[in-house]
Amino acid sequence: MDLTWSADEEQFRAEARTWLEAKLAAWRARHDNRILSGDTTEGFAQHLDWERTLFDAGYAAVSWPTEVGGRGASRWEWLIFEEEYYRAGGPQRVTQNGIFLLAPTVFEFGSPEQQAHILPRMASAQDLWCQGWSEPNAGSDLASLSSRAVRDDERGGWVLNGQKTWTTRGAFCTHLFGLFRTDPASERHRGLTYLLVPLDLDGVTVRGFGRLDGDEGFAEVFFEDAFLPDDALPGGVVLGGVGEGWSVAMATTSSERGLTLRSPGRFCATADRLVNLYRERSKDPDALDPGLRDRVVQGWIAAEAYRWQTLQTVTDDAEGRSAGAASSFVKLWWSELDVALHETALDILGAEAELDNVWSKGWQFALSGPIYAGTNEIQRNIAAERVLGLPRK
Amino acid sequence: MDLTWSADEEQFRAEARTWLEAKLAAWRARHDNRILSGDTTEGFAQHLDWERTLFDAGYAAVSWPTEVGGRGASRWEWLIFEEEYYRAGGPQRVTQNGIFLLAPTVFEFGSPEQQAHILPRMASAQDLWCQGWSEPNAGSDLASLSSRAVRDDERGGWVLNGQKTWTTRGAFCTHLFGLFRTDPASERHRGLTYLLVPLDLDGVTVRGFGRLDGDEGFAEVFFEDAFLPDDALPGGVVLGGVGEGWSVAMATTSSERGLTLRSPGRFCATADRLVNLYRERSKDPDALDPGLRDRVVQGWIAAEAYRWQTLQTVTDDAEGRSAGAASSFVKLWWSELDVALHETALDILGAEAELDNVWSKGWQFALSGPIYAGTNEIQRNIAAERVLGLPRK
Amino acid sequence: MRFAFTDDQIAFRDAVKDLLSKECPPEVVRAAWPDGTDDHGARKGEGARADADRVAKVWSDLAEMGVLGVAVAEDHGGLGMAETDWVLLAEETGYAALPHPFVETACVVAPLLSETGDGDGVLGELVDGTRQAGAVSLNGSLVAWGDAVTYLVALDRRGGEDGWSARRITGGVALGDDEHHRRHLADALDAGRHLVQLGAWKADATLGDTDAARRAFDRGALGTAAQLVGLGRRMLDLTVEYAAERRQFGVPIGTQQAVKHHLANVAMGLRFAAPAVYAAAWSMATGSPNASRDVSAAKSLASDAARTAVRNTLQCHGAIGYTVEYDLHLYLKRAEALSRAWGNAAWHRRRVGDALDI
Amino acid sequence: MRFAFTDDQIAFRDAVKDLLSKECPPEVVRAAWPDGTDDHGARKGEGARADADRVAKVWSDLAEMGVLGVAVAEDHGGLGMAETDWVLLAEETGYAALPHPFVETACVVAPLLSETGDGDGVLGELVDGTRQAGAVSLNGSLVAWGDAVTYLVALDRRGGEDGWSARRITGGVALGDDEHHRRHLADALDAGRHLVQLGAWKADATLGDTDAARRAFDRGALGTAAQLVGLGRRMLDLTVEYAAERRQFGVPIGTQQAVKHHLANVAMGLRFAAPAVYAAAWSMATGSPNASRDVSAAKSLASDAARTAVRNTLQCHGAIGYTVEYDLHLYLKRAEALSRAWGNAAWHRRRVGDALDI
Repeated sequence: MDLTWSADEEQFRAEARTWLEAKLAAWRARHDNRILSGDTTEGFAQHLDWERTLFDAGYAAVSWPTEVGGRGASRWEWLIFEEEYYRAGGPQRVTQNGIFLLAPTVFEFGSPEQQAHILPRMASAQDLWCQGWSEPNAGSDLASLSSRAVRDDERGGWVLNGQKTWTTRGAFCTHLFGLFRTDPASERHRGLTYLLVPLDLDGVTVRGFGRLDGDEGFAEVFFEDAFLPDDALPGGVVLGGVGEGWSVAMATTSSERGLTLRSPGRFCATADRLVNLYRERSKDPDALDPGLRDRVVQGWIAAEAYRWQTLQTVTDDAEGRSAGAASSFVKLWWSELDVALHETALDILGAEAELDNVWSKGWQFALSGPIYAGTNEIQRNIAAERVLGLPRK
Repeated sequence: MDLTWSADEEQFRAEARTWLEAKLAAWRARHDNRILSGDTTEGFAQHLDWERTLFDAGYAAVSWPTEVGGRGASRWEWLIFEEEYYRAGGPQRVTQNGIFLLAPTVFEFGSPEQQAHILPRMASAQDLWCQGWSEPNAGSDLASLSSRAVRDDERGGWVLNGQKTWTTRGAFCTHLFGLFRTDPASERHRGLTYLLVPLDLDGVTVRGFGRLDGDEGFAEVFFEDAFLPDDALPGGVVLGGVGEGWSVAMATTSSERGLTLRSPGRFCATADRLVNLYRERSKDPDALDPGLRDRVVQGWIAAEAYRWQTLQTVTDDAEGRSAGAASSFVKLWWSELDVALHETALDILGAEAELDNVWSKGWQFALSGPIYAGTNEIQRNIAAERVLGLPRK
Repeated sequence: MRFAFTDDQIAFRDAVKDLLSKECPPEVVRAAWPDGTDDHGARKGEGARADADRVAKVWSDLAEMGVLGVAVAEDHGGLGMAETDWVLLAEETGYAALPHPFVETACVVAPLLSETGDGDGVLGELVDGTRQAGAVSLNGSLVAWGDAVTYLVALDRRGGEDGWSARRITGGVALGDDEHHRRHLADALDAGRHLVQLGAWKADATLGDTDAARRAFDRGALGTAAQLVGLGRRMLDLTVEYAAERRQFGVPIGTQQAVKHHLANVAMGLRFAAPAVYAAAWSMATGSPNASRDVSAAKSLASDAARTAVRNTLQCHGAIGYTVEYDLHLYLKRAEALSRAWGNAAWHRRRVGDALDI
Repeated sequence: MRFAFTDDQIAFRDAVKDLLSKECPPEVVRAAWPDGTDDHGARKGEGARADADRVAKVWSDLAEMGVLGVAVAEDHGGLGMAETDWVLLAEETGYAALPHPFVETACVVAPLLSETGDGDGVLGELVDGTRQAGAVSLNGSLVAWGDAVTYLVALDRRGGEDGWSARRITGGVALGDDEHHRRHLADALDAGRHLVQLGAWKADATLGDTDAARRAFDRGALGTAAQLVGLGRRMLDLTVEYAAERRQFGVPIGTQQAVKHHLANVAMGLRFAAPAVYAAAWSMATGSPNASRDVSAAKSLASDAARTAVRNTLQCHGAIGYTVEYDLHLYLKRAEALSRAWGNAAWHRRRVGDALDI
């Protein structure tokens, strides 16, 4: 066991810290220090500017090979970068659904031509990808989806019909990756294909709608006889083979549920800010409930536990001891931790908690954690059945 | 709305308070101020002495008619008596399974002859009744029980075979009431009969065994060709008709789950003692976690809420607005409240919590609350399905 | 001993319930949300909108029914009723998420003025619905429906229960005095509450004695507790209905044990908070020495029950509940806001602890 | 960066695990419970008993394997190993509910004496298993296995982290001095811990400096945290097995979502407590300035995870878990006792709060 960082890693951290501090300040200044939510029209443009700043320095996707727009960083350096990113107060990544959900699948299932085209344009935020999983009648029960793609050999492509919904940032993206039923006779998780779809096709309509906090974070995407030509993207629009959609998607889904989307850096930074908030407010102890200190410390410890657990997981992974279905525990932990950290902050803020601020907005965002990427109820089922071995039926 | 007690009720309360204080002190003195658990051999005898003291004053079953050993008190007076009983530190009633579970069924389904025989002997603790519901393979799933009673017309009675278990205080009782399968072809809740069984029959073996706290609070009762003559009790040994056992039993079970077994007095008294414990210990504030005060108050408020809810329920009941399946909420509330009150006390006690004392013993006892009389998981199902109307399947 | 409302009280409740279900459905609550984007660029209440006139109509309908003067003495033009008479009405205004300062106007300020002589001569307008009142408490500075209220009271406590004061806010950069602060709605969780942030203010006189001030605060906390119970019931009703209909994995989600248990917990919290709220109303109505303690117990139970409802009903809805197009958020945000208004659960538990002398 | 144990550490753990699974099965844990009835008339550990000799044998087997001297310097006859070497062994002693003062002897007192010179000349006996040591901490007075230990240390803190002291308890009505107090077991939740209540005592000398005392306490808290993780895993294993077998309503109870979720919560708590425990071991082993903070974080997580395990595994068992004939109670009571020993979760969180300067 060695829980220290090497000199090179410390060097990497110092560079990232210096860079982030300078570039974040410059970015904010460019926008008159008035940064809007990345899930609004004006805010999205501000965030694209930030994404391109990250890309120019090779920080958009640190762990990718340099050839496709990354920096070739190790898993450990990725963790370090994330720690520094959130410590510096870096914003939510508006490109994250591409970089953290689609890209791992492209690395695993994409042809060299697909990889060469898709990844650099994704890292540089030229192409902006949203996820087309959920449908009005297929939320937690993903296998029940019904959007369909019919093969048109004559024209050389697919005819898409159906509807996707709860598509995060769909109104601002250029491309969608998602599952479509290509075998009309199939049921459940068979006969699906993973397709890559430019959103500017004729017959595709995107309608943004408000998330809980009013930000236009969601979209409905309607497909009405939209024709998707095979050459819409170099290397083709099918990822991983026709009819193979479910297993290809599950690889992405397990990325979503696993480590990549939610590095401990984000929660440790939130916990540190919570500690600071408490320290500030406890100068007037009468105003604070005495039980709050315990809750603050509890949150800080839980974030720290998440960090230790991640270091263990990354080590295990590097040494070939895979965590497998255990990623369900990870999703449960961070999503409930995030709610607890924000709820504690709101209780510290008292009446002020009602006003929009980083904590109240963050609380609303945190409430989505136990819902998306497989509800926590489903995660508990998975954990009990696949890890503990309890009987399914 | 009128939340005051009448002058008569206040008078009733004052008399009960004076009587309890004097008689409890006398009882303890008679046993050298060393009262053991009622679930041990020696302790049970002490508690019988107390039960008879109660009976002599008409306090054993205050709400029963005087003819069968009660005092004809109103439901309100019963609540008042219970408040005073627990406030005075009266012990758990070793006769409670008879008085609170069997007796309501006897009142509802028993013949006049059965009532005249069973009730006075129960009130006076001459006959001591235990409940024969659970079997090794029928705990939460009561309808799956398999103990059987075969009719023997020639001898005029029933031949019992099978096994009951987790029978509270079975090792100290004289009689058992329980469900037996009288139609061998029947399944689930059909073909059962509610029988009244003296435990001194040939072929009946009672083996006491230790509860979590080591007290011999449980028994297994084995029936091996035990012959139960029809005239074992005046008025017969069947309560409510052959084959009617399930519906008769459900009446008792809903008593168990409802108001009668767990009057708010017990929890309000525990909450008051918790407040006193905190007041005492907080004289050395360094030793106490500052969050404990909030938990103490939370417990006190929850007990108070239980009291208000009970007053509302008794009023509704008196005015013909039945609570029905809502008794599931009651069981959930008091059982989880009881655990919380005791857990808070243990946290106040710190290292001392490990030693046997009223709180640590009470905590172990409280842990049974979410399990018995229908686990809290089953109660939540019932509440969701029967009260909220959520679909069963 | 009788823990139940009278037939008259129930009938009044039913009348208000009927009115609100007709005149204050979700689209009216939604219509009270400000149009356009907020300072963050978000369109918070987006969705179908009702005619804004309907928002005003609910209030005048309530006035017509006498509801706004329920706690005002008859010689001041009110119904002269007690807390036990209006607590169920407050619950219904919560169930409907009524977008008006009902608690502040009808439960707090109007009876306070009725009791202390109405020196400013506004009581008639409060009762007939042409004027709305606001109240800030516990050193707070957020005025709900601050763009509409034109009579504002501060209820504060300094140094224990004997230190209560009620003051009319008039000067400084208070409401209405300063164009910049006036009608500028703060960006907030529940935009339907029309929060206005109060700047430095001054008061010209104290209304009544410490006891009157304490009771005014307690009525505010009681009314809010009742609204929270109503809001919790609304969220529960919405969710039970949804869970019975929404199918996933071939069955209604309401057949899943996890969903059943989440909603049973919501129902349990509400079932035990409600009697405590009613008992507190009775304590207030009868001038019980435990009235403040009982109100605080009620508010803490109601706040906790509402928060359980917020968390569990959102979770049972899943993604659809997490949108502003669906109605749940209207009630959820109101509940979250009110759970902290007039003292949060922990504040009220500390007050109960003081009363218990620990 | 490498967050994993070495092959040697895993192999040592596996050897101890094997030994304990053979030599310390439930019947041996049960055999350590006192016979007969207690002062309340209860027979707490009732059930099948193993030969009492087997209880003693486990300890000497551990000594033979070198486990008792794991943290003692090699020139004192030990293995000279660090916290990262023994933390997994402690976890296994928890999994087995070993009825001996392993943490006190091997993790606390032996390394303390090894470090401070063994002035009393008892280290050899501690390492070879012929003598057991006890420790009381934080002004406590309950000595676990107090009928057997013959060397007792008090670890107390006065006024912050610099105020730690380690003292050998020798005089007064301490252990062994007074026939009445000696070997009189207190009636307690976990009778298998053989608690003895210490009366007024005196100490003849201080062992080492404040830093050595603090580290001794931290090792006690760390070893106990590891045992709690082991105990939690044992309760979980027992319950998963039971839930897969026990049938009610025609299906194994483990198919019920409520049971799945209860046990998923137990597993989650343990999965996140364990790495924190291992990281704290590393902090101790490397003399990190955050060692005490990390130990306290670990102990609070382990205490909470164990309590969740206690509650949820009992609930999933139902009535059978609520009997002394079934094995669950052996682990459940040990876990409940250890969750408060060496500082409960709240105590340790206060210590972390101090370290965070809030």
